[in-house]
Amino acid sequence: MPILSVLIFFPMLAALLVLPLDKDRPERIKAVALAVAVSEFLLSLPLWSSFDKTTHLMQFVERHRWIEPWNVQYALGVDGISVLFVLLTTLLTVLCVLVSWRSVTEKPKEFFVALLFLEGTIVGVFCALDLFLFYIFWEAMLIPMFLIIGVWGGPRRLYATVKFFLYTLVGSLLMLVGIIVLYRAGGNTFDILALAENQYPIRLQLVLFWAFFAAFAVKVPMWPVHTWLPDAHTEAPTAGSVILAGILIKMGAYGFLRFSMPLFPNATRMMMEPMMILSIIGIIYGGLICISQSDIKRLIAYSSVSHMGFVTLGLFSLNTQGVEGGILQMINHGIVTGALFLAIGIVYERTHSRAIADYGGLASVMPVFAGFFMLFTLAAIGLPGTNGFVGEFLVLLGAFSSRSWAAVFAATGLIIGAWYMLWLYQRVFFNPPNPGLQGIAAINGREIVVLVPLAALILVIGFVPNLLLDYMHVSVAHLLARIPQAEPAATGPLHALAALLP
Amino acid sequence: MLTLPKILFAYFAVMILGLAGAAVTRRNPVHAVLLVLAMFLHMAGIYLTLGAEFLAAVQMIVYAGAILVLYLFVVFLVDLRREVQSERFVDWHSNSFLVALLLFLALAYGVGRAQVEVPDATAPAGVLHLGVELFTTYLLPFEIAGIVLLVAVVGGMALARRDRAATTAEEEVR
Amino acid sequence: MVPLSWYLLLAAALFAIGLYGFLTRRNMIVMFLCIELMLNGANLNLVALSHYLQDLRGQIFTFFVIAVAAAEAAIGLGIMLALFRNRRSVYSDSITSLKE
Amino acid sequence: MPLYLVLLPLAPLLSFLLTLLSGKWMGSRAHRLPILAASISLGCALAAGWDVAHGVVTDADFYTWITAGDLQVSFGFLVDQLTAAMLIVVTSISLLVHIYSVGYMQGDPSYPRFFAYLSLFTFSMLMLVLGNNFLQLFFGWEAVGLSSYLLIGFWHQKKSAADAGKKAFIVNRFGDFGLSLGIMLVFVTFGTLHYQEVFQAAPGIVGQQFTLLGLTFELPTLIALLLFCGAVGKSAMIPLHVWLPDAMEGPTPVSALIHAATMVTAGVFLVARCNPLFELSSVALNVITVVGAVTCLFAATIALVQTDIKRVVAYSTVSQLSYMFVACGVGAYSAGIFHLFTHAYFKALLFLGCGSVIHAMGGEQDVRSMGGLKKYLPITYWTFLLASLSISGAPGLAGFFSKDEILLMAYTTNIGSGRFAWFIGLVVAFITAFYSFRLFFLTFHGRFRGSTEQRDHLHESPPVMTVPLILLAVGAVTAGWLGSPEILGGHSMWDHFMAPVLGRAEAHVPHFTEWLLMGISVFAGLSGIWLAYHLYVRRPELPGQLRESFSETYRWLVNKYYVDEFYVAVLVQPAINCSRYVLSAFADATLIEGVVNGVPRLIGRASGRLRRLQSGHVQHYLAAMASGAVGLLVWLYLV
Repeated sequence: MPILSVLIFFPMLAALLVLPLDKDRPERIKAVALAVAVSEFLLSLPLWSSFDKTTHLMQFVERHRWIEPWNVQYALGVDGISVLFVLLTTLLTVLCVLVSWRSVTEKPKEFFVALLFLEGTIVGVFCALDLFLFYIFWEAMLIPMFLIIGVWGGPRRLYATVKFFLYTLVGSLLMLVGIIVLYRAGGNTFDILALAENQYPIRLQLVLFWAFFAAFAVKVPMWPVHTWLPDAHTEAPTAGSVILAGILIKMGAYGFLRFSMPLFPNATRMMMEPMMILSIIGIIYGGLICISQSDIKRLIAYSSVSHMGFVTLGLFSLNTQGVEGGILQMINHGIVTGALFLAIGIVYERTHSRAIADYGGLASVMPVFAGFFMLFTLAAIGLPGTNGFVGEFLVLLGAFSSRSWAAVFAATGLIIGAWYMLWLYQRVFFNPPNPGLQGIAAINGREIVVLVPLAALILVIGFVPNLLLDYMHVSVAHLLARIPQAEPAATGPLHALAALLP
Repeated sequence: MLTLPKILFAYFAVMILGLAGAAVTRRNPVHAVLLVLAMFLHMAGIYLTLGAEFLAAVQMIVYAGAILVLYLFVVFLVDLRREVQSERFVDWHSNSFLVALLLFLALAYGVGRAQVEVPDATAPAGVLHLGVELFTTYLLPFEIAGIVLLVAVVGGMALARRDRAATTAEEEVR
Repeated sequence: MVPLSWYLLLAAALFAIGLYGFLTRRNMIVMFLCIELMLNGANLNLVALSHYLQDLRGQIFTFFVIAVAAAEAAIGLGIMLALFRNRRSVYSDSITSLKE
Repeated sequence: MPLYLVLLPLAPLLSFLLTLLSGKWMGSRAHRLPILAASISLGCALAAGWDVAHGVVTDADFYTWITAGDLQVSFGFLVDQLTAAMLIVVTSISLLVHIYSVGYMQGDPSYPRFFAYLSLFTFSMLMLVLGNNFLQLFFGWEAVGLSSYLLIGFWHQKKSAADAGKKAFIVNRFGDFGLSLGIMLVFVTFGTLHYQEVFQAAPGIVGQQFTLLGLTFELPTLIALLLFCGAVGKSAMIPLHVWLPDAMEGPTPVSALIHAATMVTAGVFLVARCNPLFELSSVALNVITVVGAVTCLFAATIALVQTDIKRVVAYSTVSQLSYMFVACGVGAYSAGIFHLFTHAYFKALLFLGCGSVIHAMGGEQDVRSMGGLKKYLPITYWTFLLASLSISGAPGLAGFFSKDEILLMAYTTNIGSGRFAWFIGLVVAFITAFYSFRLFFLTFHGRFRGSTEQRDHLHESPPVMTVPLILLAVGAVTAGWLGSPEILGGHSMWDHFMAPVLGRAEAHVPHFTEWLLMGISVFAGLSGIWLAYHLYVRRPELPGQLRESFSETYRWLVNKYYVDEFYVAVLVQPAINCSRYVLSAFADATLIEGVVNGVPRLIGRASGRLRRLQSGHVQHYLAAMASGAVGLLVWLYLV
């Protein structure tokens, strides 16, 4: 069975099946959507069980000729880096369907169609082995996301969604130019694996690195192109925020791993320090700015900037611990921030407020929920025993090994992170109970079902991270083998910019 | 050397230009349509001098016979009486003449410059070959053209059909 | 034998006259008529070149142009009628909603 | 690996999970499982101690935790003499505090949650001391921080409690910042995080240098100082001491267990555990000694004027912890751990005594409304007296032996700052005795100063609370006998026992000097007690007069030298301001968003101009097209 194609197109086709359903019977629509999401998740499980961890080669490969004049292929495959993201996507979509059960009241049919469509395109992004195909999925994913924010979002949804769309599109178009240049330079092929065999001149590598950087950095988002994220997160419906934080912004970092690093190894090596500096600025800037936020979702959104700073810091440490830590941290951030947004969605359904000032003493009213949120908070600040620690520690260790100063500055993010997260927790759950919160319903069974898998994953990855790390070792080693370990002659950012000049 | 083809050509050309020129300047749209009708017949004559008998027929039947009659109907349907009294031209028509003239000069210069290689071999011509070509090589476009026409008919009807509710409302207002 | 360029010049003149009419007339039905003139100018080019180059494709193309022109007339005049019903006017200078 | 080692941390972990899940259902019976678990742990700890005493040192991995490149760390257990001692301290005090809490926390709406947290703490602390590598130490280190956070903020409806918990966590993070960097540096230097491998390779790094942030350090010094940062945070040394007094917002049994006996001593444990690394750097040792000595004096002076009964004891804890660091700093790790051991008992006793008093007073913590409690709380009175005597260094009690050994070692060491530390230690011994007995006299002697309502409520605590007090009192008296020195007819059993791990720092001084030093410190302690008696029992009007005449000093002391205010002004407020005004309002909203929104706005404005071309007249458009066509043709001809 061509499992990757099935994973991509099953939700899309199923979305078409949802369309003719009677819009006056939302229960049936939800049930079908849930069934589709769950079957998609079950379908993706073979990726986990029959993945061969001993090879760096692409697995489950499908390859068909597609647009012959341009040598475009329909090529899919996963390796140890991407397989985990496919699984994360299918898992989070199930939870998104569940959490949207009550909160989406308007046009539920269209919402679930968009969600399932989104799922298919995201899986496509992680599986595509052909640049052309990749680009199609990369852009196609914008459309359902644009709709999810723009139709089912908060009061300023139009501003947020247009900003999100334009921001990402500007980056992507630069990448498109880069893709075309690469196509010409790499022997008229879009095949990623074939393109990676070539060695490109350093100046071309640098130019292409920056072109791809534009697309990926916006998506990650790296400082200073992060400002779409707070708006998009704040206005998006819960499921939108979860997908956005959980998976969508991982695509940027994934792009660095899949394209920038193997295709432009010398440029990557030269750009190591500038990238680390941007990451560190993101970590500290994102963390500090969280302190003064008064909107819960906005705060979590900025914390994503900080956490994704750790991811890129790890990736550009260019050593085993850093890269593996970065990948793990991507998954962790997907789980933890996804969980935080789900949790916020759960209280938002009850209070209809995102302002921190409207909360206080929630732990007395919703004790079980407070326990879950505590676990997610701890994972977000990287307490050992949660998944966040393993990722952050590996990233810092990697950074320390390659540039000790980077780890020193980045580690301040741990202090700031504890500060804003615990302060948030205190203002929401502790302190004297807010009278406005009296009589709020405790968490129900469906919501516990949503939170338990993520809570379990947090602890399981925290205590047995090797379950995931084992998948990466070979692929990461293969990736790093391509990158020159010797220091380039001069690595300063100015020098790198100067090399760009004609 | 004045030969018959040249005389014929001159006749048709003069008539075409004259009729066209008159058509675009007449105040009454009915006159304009009728002038164009005459002009189209002369166009068919030009086609005959070029050995395109089938097209000449089509020009007469379809263009002159069908399309222009359609125009004529529409002109009658709109408010003709007021039309005849109102201003023919928009306010800025003198500039437009210049634009049209410039375009003609540019095209004419191009025609003058162009070197068209005229092949000696006489390729098959005539209605027979045209029919064979149309129904073999160009069968698909031909069918598509048919569908386009059908769609246009349906679309034209849909557009021109009076919306009953709107019409009754209009009539009540009157 | 009539030189090719005569035909081409005639076609250009016809096209220019059609353009002039389109640009100057207020009545949109007449403007449509002018488009027909321009189409005829183009058709004449095709037929003339088809004849001189001994290539039937020009004629076939003209045939399709006429078919499309018929379709265009049907739709265009339908639009004109709808427009007239809604606006009580077929004057181009009173219809400027493209501005918005 | 022996079964009891696995059971040791596992029992409290399971108890934590089960109590948390079944809390609602268990209700007031929720203490049963945690107490059972704590008992099992104590039994296992004793078994471990027995094995170690017979020379069996275990170092085994449980399972591999993280593998990435050449990094491979496990969850594993190292049980040697140091661990065994810590295990016994942790499990015994933990069990007693569990039992005591049954009485103290009775009727609290969140009774099950409290016991669940206690179990979590026990688990975390055991993981900390049992670990055989740095990362597991860090795991336990953070996990005890978490339990501390949860327990300080246990009554989270109170803003002050929630604040205190958060403060404790964040201040500790500053220490963890250094500790985690230290652990990374250890890995980068040695390529492993396992204690045994690191310590074996440690002598090889002497003389190496490492450049961090452009500064070049001796490698051993840098590692030691970074690790010490963690200890400074956890053990509340200057400058990270600010969280511990606030932590008194937690329930009193928590203060006894976490903030006196076990968690705060983790810093000392860390230094002692890593002694092979610290030994390589005299700079680091001097830093530890000086930080210890300064904190010692600093905390003791603040304790002089505090009126909250728990805060006095909290500052005394800081000061006693500093003694332990002084010991480690002068290379007498064994003496430091010995003091940790004795201190655990008498300080836990002091706290639980305070708890008993607070319980009787119905939650009142201010000594100014106490007094004359002796006749109402006899058992508490006597055990509190023993604890106070012990901390004051009264001869024969536990505190005497350990403190005396530290002072002796500080005096005789060859570490540069040893004498300085000795002198401070002596002064502090005097101050300690004074404030301990000030508290004692104010609480138990004199006339009752509280409301009549409180007086009617006064009662001795139930046996479930007094029995742990009595058991701890036994410890506070006898714990020191394990290490009685040779000149007093003992055998220094403690030092001999610890020698394989901590080395043996010999004091090479004549017996006369040793006697003399002992005499001086005993004299200092006794004179402190006498002064307290004089000021607070015989002449109760004097303290008020003193306060008047030294009002400026008093103000500084009462306000704890304004350190909290300093941090708020220098760190917290600037960070918030920077976040709100510089980053949020300026950089993000004005600068970046200015560009992001400015470019589209510019385009919008330009297109607004261009729009005027768009008249809506279709003929204009066609005219433009035609002109364009003409232009194109002309261009075509010209080119």
